[in-house]
Amino acid sequence: MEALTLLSWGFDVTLGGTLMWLAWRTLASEDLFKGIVLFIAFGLLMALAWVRLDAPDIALAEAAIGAGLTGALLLAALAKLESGSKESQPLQESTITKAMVNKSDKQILFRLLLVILLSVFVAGLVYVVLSLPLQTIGLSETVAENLDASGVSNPVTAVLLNFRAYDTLLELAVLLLALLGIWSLRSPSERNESASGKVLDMLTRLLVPLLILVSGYLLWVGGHAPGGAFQAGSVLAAAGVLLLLTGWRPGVRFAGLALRFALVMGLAVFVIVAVVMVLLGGRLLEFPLSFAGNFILLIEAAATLSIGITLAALFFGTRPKPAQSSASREESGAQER
Amino acid sequence: MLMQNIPWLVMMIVLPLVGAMFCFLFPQRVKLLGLITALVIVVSVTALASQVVEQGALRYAVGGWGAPLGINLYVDGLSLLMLLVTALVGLAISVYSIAYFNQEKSQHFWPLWMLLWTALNALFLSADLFNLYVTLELLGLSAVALVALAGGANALGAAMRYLFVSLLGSLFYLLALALLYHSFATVDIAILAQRIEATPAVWAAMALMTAGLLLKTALFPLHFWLPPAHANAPAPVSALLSALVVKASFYILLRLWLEVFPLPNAALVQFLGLLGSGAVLWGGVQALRQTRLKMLIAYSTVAQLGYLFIAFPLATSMAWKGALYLLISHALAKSSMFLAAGNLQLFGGHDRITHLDRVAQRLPLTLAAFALAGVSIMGLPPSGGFVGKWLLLDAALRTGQWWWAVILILGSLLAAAYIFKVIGHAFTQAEVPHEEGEVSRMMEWVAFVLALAAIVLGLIASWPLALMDIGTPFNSGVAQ
Amino acid sequence: MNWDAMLPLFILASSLVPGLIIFTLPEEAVRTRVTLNMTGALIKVALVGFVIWGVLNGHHYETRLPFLPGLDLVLRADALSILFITLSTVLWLVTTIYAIGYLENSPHRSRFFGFFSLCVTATIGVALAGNLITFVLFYELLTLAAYPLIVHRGTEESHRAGRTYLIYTITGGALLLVGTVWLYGLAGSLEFTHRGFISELVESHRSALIIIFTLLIAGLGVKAALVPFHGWLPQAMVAPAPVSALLHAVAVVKAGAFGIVRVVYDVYGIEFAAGLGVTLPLAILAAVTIIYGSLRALMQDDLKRRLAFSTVSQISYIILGVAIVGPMATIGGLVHLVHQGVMKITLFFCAGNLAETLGIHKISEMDGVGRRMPWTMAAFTIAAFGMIGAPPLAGFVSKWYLGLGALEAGQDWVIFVLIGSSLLNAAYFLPVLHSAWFKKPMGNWPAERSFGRMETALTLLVPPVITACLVLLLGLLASAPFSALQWAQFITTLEYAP
Amino acid sequence: MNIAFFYALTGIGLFTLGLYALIKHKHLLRKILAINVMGSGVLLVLVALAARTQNTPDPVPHAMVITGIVVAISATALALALMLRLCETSGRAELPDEPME
Repeated sequence: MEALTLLSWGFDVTLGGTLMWLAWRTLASEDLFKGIVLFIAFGLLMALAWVRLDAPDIALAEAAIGAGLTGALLLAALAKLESGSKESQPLQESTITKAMVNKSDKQILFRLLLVILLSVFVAGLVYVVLSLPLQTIGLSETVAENLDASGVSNPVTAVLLNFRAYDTLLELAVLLLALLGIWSLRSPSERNESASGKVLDMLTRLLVPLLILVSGYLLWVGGHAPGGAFQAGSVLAAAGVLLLLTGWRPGVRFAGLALRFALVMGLAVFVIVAVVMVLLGGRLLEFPLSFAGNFILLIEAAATLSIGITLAALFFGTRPKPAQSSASREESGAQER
Repeated sequence: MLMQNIPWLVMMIVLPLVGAMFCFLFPQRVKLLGLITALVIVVSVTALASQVVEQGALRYAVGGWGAPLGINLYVDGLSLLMLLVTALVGLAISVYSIAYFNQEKSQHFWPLWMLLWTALNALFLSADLFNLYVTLELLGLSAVALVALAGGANALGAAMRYLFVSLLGSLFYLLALALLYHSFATVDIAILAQRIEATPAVWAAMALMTAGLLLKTALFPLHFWLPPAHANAPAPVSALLSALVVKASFYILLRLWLEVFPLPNAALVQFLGLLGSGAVLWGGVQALRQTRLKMLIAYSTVAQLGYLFIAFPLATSMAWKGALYLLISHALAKSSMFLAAGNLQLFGGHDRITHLDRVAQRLPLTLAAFALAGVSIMGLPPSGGFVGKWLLLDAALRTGQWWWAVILILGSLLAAAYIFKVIGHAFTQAEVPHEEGEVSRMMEWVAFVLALAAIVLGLIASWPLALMDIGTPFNSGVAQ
Repeated sequence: MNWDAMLPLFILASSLVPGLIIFTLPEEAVRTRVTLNMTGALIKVALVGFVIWGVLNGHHYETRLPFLPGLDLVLRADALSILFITLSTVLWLVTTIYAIGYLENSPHRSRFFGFFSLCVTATIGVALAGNLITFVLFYELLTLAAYPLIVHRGTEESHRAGRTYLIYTITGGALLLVGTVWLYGLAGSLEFTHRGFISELVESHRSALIIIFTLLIAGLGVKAALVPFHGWLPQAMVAPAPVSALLHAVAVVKAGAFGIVRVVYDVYGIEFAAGLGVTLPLAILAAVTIIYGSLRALMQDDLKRRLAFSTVSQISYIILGVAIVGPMATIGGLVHLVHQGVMKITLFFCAGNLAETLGIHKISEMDGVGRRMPWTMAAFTIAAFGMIGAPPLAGFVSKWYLGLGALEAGQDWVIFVLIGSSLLNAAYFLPVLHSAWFKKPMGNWPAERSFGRMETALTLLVPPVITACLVLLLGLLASAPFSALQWAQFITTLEYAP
Repeated sequence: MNIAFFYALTGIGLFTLGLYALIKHKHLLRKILAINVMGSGVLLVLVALAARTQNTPDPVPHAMVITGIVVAISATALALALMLRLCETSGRAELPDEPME
């Protein structure tokens, strides 16, 4: 038993150490591309840390969303940044050289002061964290008692979609909001991706059905084992991103109301179920005991679809060109206010 | 009867959310849908108000699970007044936006605005710290997206800086939440209030949470992001930001300091008062130096926020009511001012104060709105600002802390200086300018009605003050 | 809903409602604007007459609106407020007629008359205020409503005058507010009661009460143009004549003096104020202002600036009367409140006429103007002699009582102040009269406008003549039952312990 | 000092590292990376301290962290889109220099 704890200690220390080192390298690297790649590695190691902390649901979410999708977004943004800045002026290197040249003493003083301040901040936090009681019961007992009443056996899904379902509802609204914000920044433009290579086409044709299958499985298994709407949704989004990379575009007919409906469906189903419960005399989001599991599954299915499409749309960046509907004709006419 | 057993509490959150979804789904009829939602929300707020006045403070367990496990909604006098002012200002801004945005921008404005309204209502009703985190994020992101709607380089720069500030504040808040949860195994405000004691974790959490929320409320040293964001946003958005969004994080801070952190902390409270007075003086001086009208109004917001923090060291229930009254009348007056500034900018094509006279003389109603709102900002009778200032002055002198009274007076003198700097321009012999853009009468009337509401608030002070006592949010007060 | 409670509100509304309607009128709607103005003024005079009749046979008029927990907005028609509202109402009627004539086809008249009515509403509110918070509310409203009138012409000079006016009055208002809040904190209520309501506080909060007194007097002194705070008044003369006539000779300045009267009698009570030892410094400050005002008036060549400095010194007669502890001095002060208003408004009307018809602004240009405009100059002469204190006129009555009061209170240095100021008054008024009547007019007038057979427009001529007759009547019929003197004596009996 | 506290301290370390990078760097993409690292740090603290319970860890912080991750990616996506739009209009991927304080 002794050796095992020593080994696990060794593992934890190395994992913690590499996490810190990776984070420092990500933030301090000269080349942005290297920084982003290191960030993706950092995300994957974080997933490992979640597993070590006995939080498999989070590990899945972190791997898919934290490392995968965020990395994809960052790389896409960097690509656009560099293509955008090619014409104007070499953007990224200039910041490095400029920083070297006028390292005025004011800057050094400011940085020194900052380091001192932050170290005091860390010391305080460390002291505070260490002063917390060693053993606590937290809410795990109360969750365990009410688990059977929640309709699912996986405690995290129970908390996420029943006990604190209201948080998840607002969180879906945040996701939708992010997409709205991005679409409001730019008028819809026809993004012409460069033709993708043969290998990517073959790979996508193989991977996408597999990813959809995995996503369906994750959705189903969420009820009694680590998994659930967000993890399934992000895997679906990965399939979407792959398709977008190969230049696939949603059919013109699908680009208008149908797309918007699919995006909103997750939140809409959630709200409809919640309000129905109120109309039936219960409280907001109070699932009747017998049907709780089914309702949760219904909400999770809709949420998975919406999350998948929303995350893919986040990657795509602008609103797809809708069919020449009256809206866009009018848009071209309306003067910029 | 039917009106009473509908949980209007829930409707306050569901209605704007459903409105947002409809506005997103049907962009062609977005203006109509938006206006209907706004009206329905105002009706449901009045219904909620009658319910609360009748039954007192309401606690509602979402999902039926109760506090430690599930999330509670709680509405008392304090949150009810915030909901009422949000509904009033929200309705006015909705009506104004119909005429302000063209069709293309409206498609983006309305869904974002409805989501922001959802975030505000959810925030004022929530009694759960993590739920407040999610609503704060929803609020921050929608506000940033709305600021970026203006499209110009400085609007986007301001939106970017606002986004970083908002995210940084939320992360500090989340770290503090982690410390609180792992000390007392709950994030519900009511239960936390019972279990709290002065452990190092609680001190750290209090400091972190206050820092995060001060960053989002733009109190004096941390106010750098507010003026560019509020000045470069489209007029209705800057009205929203100054009147409501900035106040939401102050509301959370107030709720926390009243219920969760009433530990003996005289030093910290005096420090907050000091920052407040710094904001009042610095905001006033900066506002006086501005050449652009909207920057002047934005710095005036920084100053007026300073007043709210002067109530912390006073800490009597009258001081809290004075601060809340100032908050409400500032929301009405400041939104009217920004809408008036929007009219002037739309008509004159610019908002440089020095060349404002030609434009001001052609829009008498807008200038009257600006003047009336200015009266409330200055805190001159008969306005809501005067009542708020009177209560704060009274509390300051009764508790013997006369120096806060001096700050209040200096602040209102500075306010008078920069308000009259603008109003003076209405009385010059400017010749008639050529026609820039036309401003619809509706937009002028909206600004005027809001300013009138701020003045009327000064005459019917007894009713809102009675409303504030429901659920006695202020009696616990910050222990001296 | 008994009528007695609503009457003060109706008096206020009779000028507020027409004012708000006038704001919305387009420039061309001259007829509606004139009718609205006149009906408003006439209704107000009728209502005030009704109130006087009502108070005489025992009616009690008071409107009480809930404002803050423990504080109401109170409008009460007691003896002192009736004195001030009669003065304001009568003079507002006369000045409205004058203003209609004066502003013939000039720009922004709707805006002018709107704010003009707001100013009068605020003055009536100041008069009718039943407690200190209502007083502060209308006092600040008066500050706001007077600003647009001062900058009405829109010239750079009027903007400078507006800025100085604002700096003084807004700071004064802030001081007044702090004093009021502090007093409310100590006394717990702000209701005006005869012989004051701070009797039980005098021992425990002596120093606080003295500081509060100085704050209140400083706040009110700005509008009452006491020496250190009078700077804005002469500059505000750049405003059109009706504004300087009604506002800076009657409404705004009187509101400050009236406020000081309220504070000394109905907040502190004269005995307690004397006990606190604050009345003597106030008397000295008033005396200094009287002398300083007269001296500065002597040196002014511009007619309206001379009249402005004369106002600065005349207002301090009222404060002097208040500050000398004694019934006779109080009567002198109160009666001067009315007399000075009537006399000063006549002088400003005449100055306005000279400027409007002949373009005369400087006293040096007034040689032989008596022949050209005999009626105006006659009114000017009566009012000037009244100011000097010549016997049959109103001015003499108030100076007489002030002198008696000084003797009765044993403050005989006040006699010298009175005599000195009367001499100074003569020094700056008589040369004006001499050059107007006995010198030959040199050449043509700067900007002569002919009005056919009449010396000037009827609406410009009638008001000064009416007010000049009032000066005469108030002087001659001082002892008549309804005169200002009788009313002042009635008030004084209330203020002093039986 | 069991496993929970060790990871909590790593979380604090990440948070502070991110904060330092956020203040130091001017390039927007680096600031966004810094915000993400800080976010991971806070979430790590939240979950690490949940591992102090005896057998099964406390599920409530786990649910909170999943919500936190989704909120983080929404914010990052919006930040990136805003950065690109700012870069197009102002030609520089940095915040316009601070207006006078």
